[in-house]
Amino acid sequence: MPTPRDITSIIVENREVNPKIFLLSLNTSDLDIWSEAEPGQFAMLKIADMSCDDPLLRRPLSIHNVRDGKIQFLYKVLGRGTLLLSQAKPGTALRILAPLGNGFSISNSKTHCLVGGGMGIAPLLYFARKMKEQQPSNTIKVLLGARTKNELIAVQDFTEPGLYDVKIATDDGSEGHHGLVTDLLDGINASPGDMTVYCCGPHPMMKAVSNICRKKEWKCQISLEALMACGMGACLGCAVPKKGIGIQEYLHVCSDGPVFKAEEIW
Amino acid sequence: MPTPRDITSIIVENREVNPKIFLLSLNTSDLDIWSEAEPGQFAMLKIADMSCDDPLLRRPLSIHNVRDGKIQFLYKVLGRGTLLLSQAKPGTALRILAPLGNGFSISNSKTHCLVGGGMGIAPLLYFARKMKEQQPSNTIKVLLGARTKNELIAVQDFTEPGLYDVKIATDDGSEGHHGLVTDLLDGINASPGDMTVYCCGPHPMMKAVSNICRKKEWKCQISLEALMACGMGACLGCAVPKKGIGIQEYLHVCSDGPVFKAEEIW
Amino acid sequence: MTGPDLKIKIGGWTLKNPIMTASGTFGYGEEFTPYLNLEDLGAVVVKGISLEPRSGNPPPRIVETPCGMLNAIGLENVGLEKFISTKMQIFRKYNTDFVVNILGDSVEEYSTLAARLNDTDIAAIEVNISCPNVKKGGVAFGVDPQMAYEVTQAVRRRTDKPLIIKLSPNVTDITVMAKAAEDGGADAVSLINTLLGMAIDPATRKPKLANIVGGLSGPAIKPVALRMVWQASKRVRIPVIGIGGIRTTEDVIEFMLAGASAVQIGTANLIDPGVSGNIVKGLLGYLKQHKISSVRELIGGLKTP
Amino acid sequence: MTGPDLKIKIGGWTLKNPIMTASGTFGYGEEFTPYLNLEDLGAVVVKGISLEPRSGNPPPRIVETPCGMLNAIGLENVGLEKFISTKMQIFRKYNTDFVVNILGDSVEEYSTLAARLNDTDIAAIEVNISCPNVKKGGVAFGVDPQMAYEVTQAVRRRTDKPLIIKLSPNVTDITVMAKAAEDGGADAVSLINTLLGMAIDPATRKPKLANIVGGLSGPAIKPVALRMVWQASKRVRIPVIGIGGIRTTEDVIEFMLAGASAVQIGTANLIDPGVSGNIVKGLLGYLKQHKISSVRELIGGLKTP
Ligand SMILES: Cc1cc2nc3c(=O)[nH]c(=O)nc-3n(C[C@H](O)[C@H](O)[C@H](O)COP(=O)(O)OP(=O)(O)OC[C@H]3O[C@@H](n4cnc5c(N)ncnc54)[C@H](O)[C@@H]3O)c2cc1C
Ligand SMILES: Cc1cc2nc3c(=O)[nH]c(=O)nc-3n(C[C@H](O)[C@H](O)[C@H](O)COP(=O)(O)OP(=O)(O)OC[C@H]3O[C@@H](n4cnc5c(N)ncnc54)[C@H](O)[C@@H]3O)c2cc1C
Ligand SMILES: Cc1cc2nc3c(=O)[nH]c(=O)nc-3n(C[C@H](O)[C@H](O)[C@H](O)COP(=O)(O)O)c2cc1C
Ligand SMILES: Cc1cc2nc3c(=O)[nH]c(=O)nc-3n(C[C@H](O)[C@H](O)[C@H](O)COP(=O)(O)O)c2cc1C
Ligand code: FES
Ligand code: FES
Repeated sequence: MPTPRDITSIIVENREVNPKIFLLSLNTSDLDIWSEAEPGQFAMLKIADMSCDDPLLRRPLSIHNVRDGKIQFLYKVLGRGTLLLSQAKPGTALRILAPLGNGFSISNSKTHCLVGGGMGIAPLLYFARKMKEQQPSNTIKVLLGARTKNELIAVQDFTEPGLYDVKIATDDGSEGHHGLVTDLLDGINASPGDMTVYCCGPHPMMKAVSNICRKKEWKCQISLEALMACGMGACLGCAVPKKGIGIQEYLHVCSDGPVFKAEEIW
Repeated sequence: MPTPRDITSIIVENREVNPKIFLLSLNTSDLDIWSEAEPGQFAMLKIADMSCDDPLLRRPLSIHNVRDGKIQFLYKVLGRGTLLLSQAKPGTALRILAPLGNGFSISNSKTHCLVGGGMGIAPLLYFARKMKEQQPSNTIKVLLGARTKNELIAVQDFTEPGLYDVKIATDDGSEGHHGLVTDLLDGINASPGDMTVYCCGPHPMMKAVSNICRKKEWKCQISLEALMACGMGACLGCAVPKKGIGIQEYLHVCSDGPVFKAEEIW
Repeated sequence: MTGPDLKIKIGGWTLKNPIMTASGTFGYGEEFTPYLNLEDLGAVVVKGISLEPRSGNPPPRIVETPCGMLNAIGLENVGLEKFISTKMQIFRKYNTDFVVNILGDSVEEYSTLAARLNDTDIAAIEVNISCPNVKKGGVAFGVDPQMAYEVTQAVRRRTDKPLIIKLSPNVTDITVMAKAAEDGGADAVSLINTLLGMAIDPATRKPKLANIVGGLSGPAIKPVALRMVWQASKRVRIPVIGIGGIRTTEDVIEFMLAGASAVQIGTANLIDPGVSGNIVKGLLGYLKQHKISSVRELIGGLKTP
Repeated sequence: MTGPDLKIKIGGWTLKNPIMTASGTFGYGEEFTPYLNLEDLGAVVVKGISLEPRSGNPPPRIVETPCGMLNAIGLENVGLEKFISTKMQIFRKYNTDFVVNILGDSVEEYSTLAARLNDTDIAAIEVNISCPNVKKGGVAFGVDPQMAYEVTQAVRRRTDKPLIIKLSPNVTDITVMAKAAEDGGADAVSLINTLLGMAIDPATRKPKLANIVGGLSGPAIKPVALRMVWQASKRVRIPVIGIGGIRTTEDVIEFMLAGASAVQIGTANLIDPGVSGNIVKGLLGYLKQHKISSVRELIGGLKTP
């Protein structure tokens, strides 16, 4: 795993690709960090300048892609931090601490299924690309879900012909299967050991995916979120309850994750 | 005096005219405020959007000019508030509370002498213009001082031919008289009652000017600064010691001033 | 169709809505008439008044701090008699409830102020007990439960106006202070007053306030205020008025969920003079949107495990 | 030519410079090695350690507030023995002074921790007394001078390491607590720990922290911290270590002028992991620029009228 660094990067593009969803492209002289970064790892970004106390903390964003010498993030405007980020113009400098955490690890299954829901699709693109690069013969299924068509992100990147086997679901049926992305997963047949599922999305969706996997005896990796202050294991703020009996113990999303084996949590 | 209002104005231009000194031009649909504003009055500006808490308070700036349907401020980058303001691009909205305070009042003297030092020159331009408009036959002398040429502001506006009798002093002699602006004032001969001095600049300079005026029995108005929270008489934060004997009493720069008769203070 | 009910009761006093302004941040009210309609507010609390006029502290009196400000105004005010003869006349022009905030150096001063104000037509009296008790060695009334109890009781004896005791946050246990005020006969407690703080200019090596220390207010203190309101409201039965860093409708809802029956807006008025009026509208909008028939349903509505 | 002298003494312990990191915000030190050289720092204070491992509070444990953050980590730590057998081995790799912050539920626990740590090669012990005394009904040691005195004395008896007592700001009079620590035999007091605060989500009506209340830290609390450091340093003769909202060299100078002999940097590490190292450089630059030969000249250098 590459050692994280705290660098300054310049915004090259910051474009609204779907309503309230922005694609942020950054230039950096320190591209090593990014080429070494594992898919599923993340960065902590300081939106405004370091001397600004509002907002105070950096914000975590997953690495969405590394392309043409640029790093890309895909983010949704939720609160003040992402709102300010969305207003930043090309040329603006950002402070970035990256790459952080433990990403997805490619298992030795025959078939790999990437399941993304909503903004959870963001980290999967880079993972799909890296897997294709490293193990071109793998079968990569991609299941993408969102509430509605407008919230489906990065679809055209996945549906580039010949790369992945992509299926889509929307809650309102505005694109693809009318229903949950878990319906699509449930429909897949693969024997235990042949299949690994990699999942990122809303908490209930990941829980449902991990239940399906347990039932079907598939391996399952999930990428969790938590409120974070440091992103680097120093504050212990990003706790997530660990599966177990007896005294409740916690894992830390930033340093033990954000990608976990489903059975560590549920 | 016009009733102050709290309006939103759009930056039309925000240009560095001298090192660290910016000329800010704003557009507003509510120009009435400005056309009624008295020279020497000021505005409280919220640099960033209202929901930003850093910096928290608005900043006071004197009205520098009202020209071509735009209001202008001339400000120096000192701390965080003015730094952020200097980075704001045309199109940015500012919240402005104005016009506030009591400005200069044109006395009935024959000769009027405007004495400005450093950023204290800013409010004098609008005053000179208004006086010329309202009492075209008045003799208006203008004495401008700064530490060095680079810090002399708005000189070309004053030196437009035929308007005012302008003299300049710099501490380092890089422009005009090599010395203090008070030297120039001291050199003027006018009998008591014939002359009123209007002064804005650093505290020691205003004190020196007011001493000269007392000696020569000239009327003297000074424009003071103070740290301000509200700018409208609500917090009592902008106190300035009042001249007097016995218990120390205070005047308030925002509501009793910023322009005072020198004898109220010293 | 009738809209949501915004009314709140404090003792026998009914406020048209729970939004008040905080003492010392709203002048005597009239300064704000260009920016809002005073009659829209639940109440206007005016600058603290003492028996004799006070000229206040030398400047600098204020300084900005991260997400907050320090003030050391020094309780500058025109004094009781001038207040009654001039400022109070202005109130009469508005159909708004005015609350007078009082301060003194001794129990007797507080009593005298209360007695005199009892004969006026103000809506309520708020007692600022964050003042030093000159007779008891200068320790503030607001940090000693016994002194707080005594001053409350003394004021209570001299007035039948609704009585609000304004608590200082500079104490180990705010609930003890709230209880002392309740036991002394207060109709409500308001909290928090400012946290004691300090700022230094490293260039001059001097304090940034002439008074050295001052009171911290603004968004920075909101978490502390919210915690104290929550603690105090669980301890006393009288209404709690929440104060500290409020500048949005959401902030008001948070304070009410924590247990406040009403709130006061302070520093935010200095930055955005129309804010208190906007919050009244915002609160009404919120209740409508969430189909809440009375604002009182919010009080203490925090869901804890 | 020799540069300015940055050394500071606490008891018999000489620190290479006055910049330490604050407990709980710097992990066990090693997490920060990509961003700074641990050996540049005056000392590293590690996360609070208890006798037995603690798993801490359920999430959410942190929330951002205006210019600050609340945390309710719940003192999660690996426990004394695992700490000694694993984390402490890592320290040995660095030529840096490590300070261990300890916490307990009773005077006995604190004593045991101190006794055991006395046999290790750490530089000093910092006692976090903002913990509830289980035997005395759960009131925190840090808000009762008698309890603070007792725990200090008990720890003092079991260690000859430099002993720092870390004070809670949630008290009426910080000077009384500082004095209690001094009387109990502390070599220094460090302050402030976090201010107790709270945050509410108006949408869900729930507290934003699972623990309901948490500790406020960051720039928001700096004015309160500075005031308490100033007050405490005038009251006690032992060194005061300033903590609270520090994130620049200027902040350090302000705390030292107020009376701090050293400082700890907390929340700022979480935002800018290299900041503590940069401040050491900044302080050196400041002293050079102002031709100050020793950093000790800054201590208590505030010019008051
Ligand atoms: C490891 C990791 C990777 C992430 N990757 C992405 C990504 O690629 N794209 C993307 O759009 N978002 C991502 N997020 C979520 C993103 O960090 C939050 O949306 C963002 O921090 C919100 O900041 P804000 O200031 O806009 O909102 P705030 O004002 O801080 O909060 C607004 C709302 O968002 C919630 N929120 C805040 N921070 C988080 C968080 N860390 N996780 C979950 N909810 C949060 C708050 O509770 C609140 O309800 C990621 C989070 C983590 C932990
Ligand atoms: C009525 C009035 C009119 C003014 N008109 C102008 C003007 O036309 N052009 C202009 O450049 N400046 C003017 N000023 C000064 C201007 O308000 C300050 O320079 C500005 O507020 C500094 O803000 P900041 O955030 O950049 O600095 P801060 O970080 O707030 O402070 C930086 C330094 O400036 C000092 N300072 C801050 N505010 C003031 C203040 N109000 N008065 C004096 N010193 C201050 C601080 O003490 C500090 O030393 C005026 C001030 C007043 C009171
Ligand atoms: C400039 C200023 C002056 C104040 N004067 C008084 C006062 O006279 N009496 C009083 O009880 N509180 C006074 N306060 C405290 C406020 O009423 C309020 O309790 C405090 O500021 C916290 O609220 P806020 O964070 O909304 O400002 C003053 C506050 C400020 C900022
Ligand atoms: C996430 C976090 C964890 C903390 N854990 C501890 C701790 O274990 N022991 C302790 O004494 N103080 C702890 N503190 C308090 C800090 O050491 C420091 O006293 C406080 O945060 C104020 O400083 P700051 O404003 O620079 O952060 C913690 C603070 C934070 C933010
Ligand atoms: S965010 Fe600080 S430990 Fe994970
Ligand atoms: S700045 Fe508030 S009264 Fe003058």
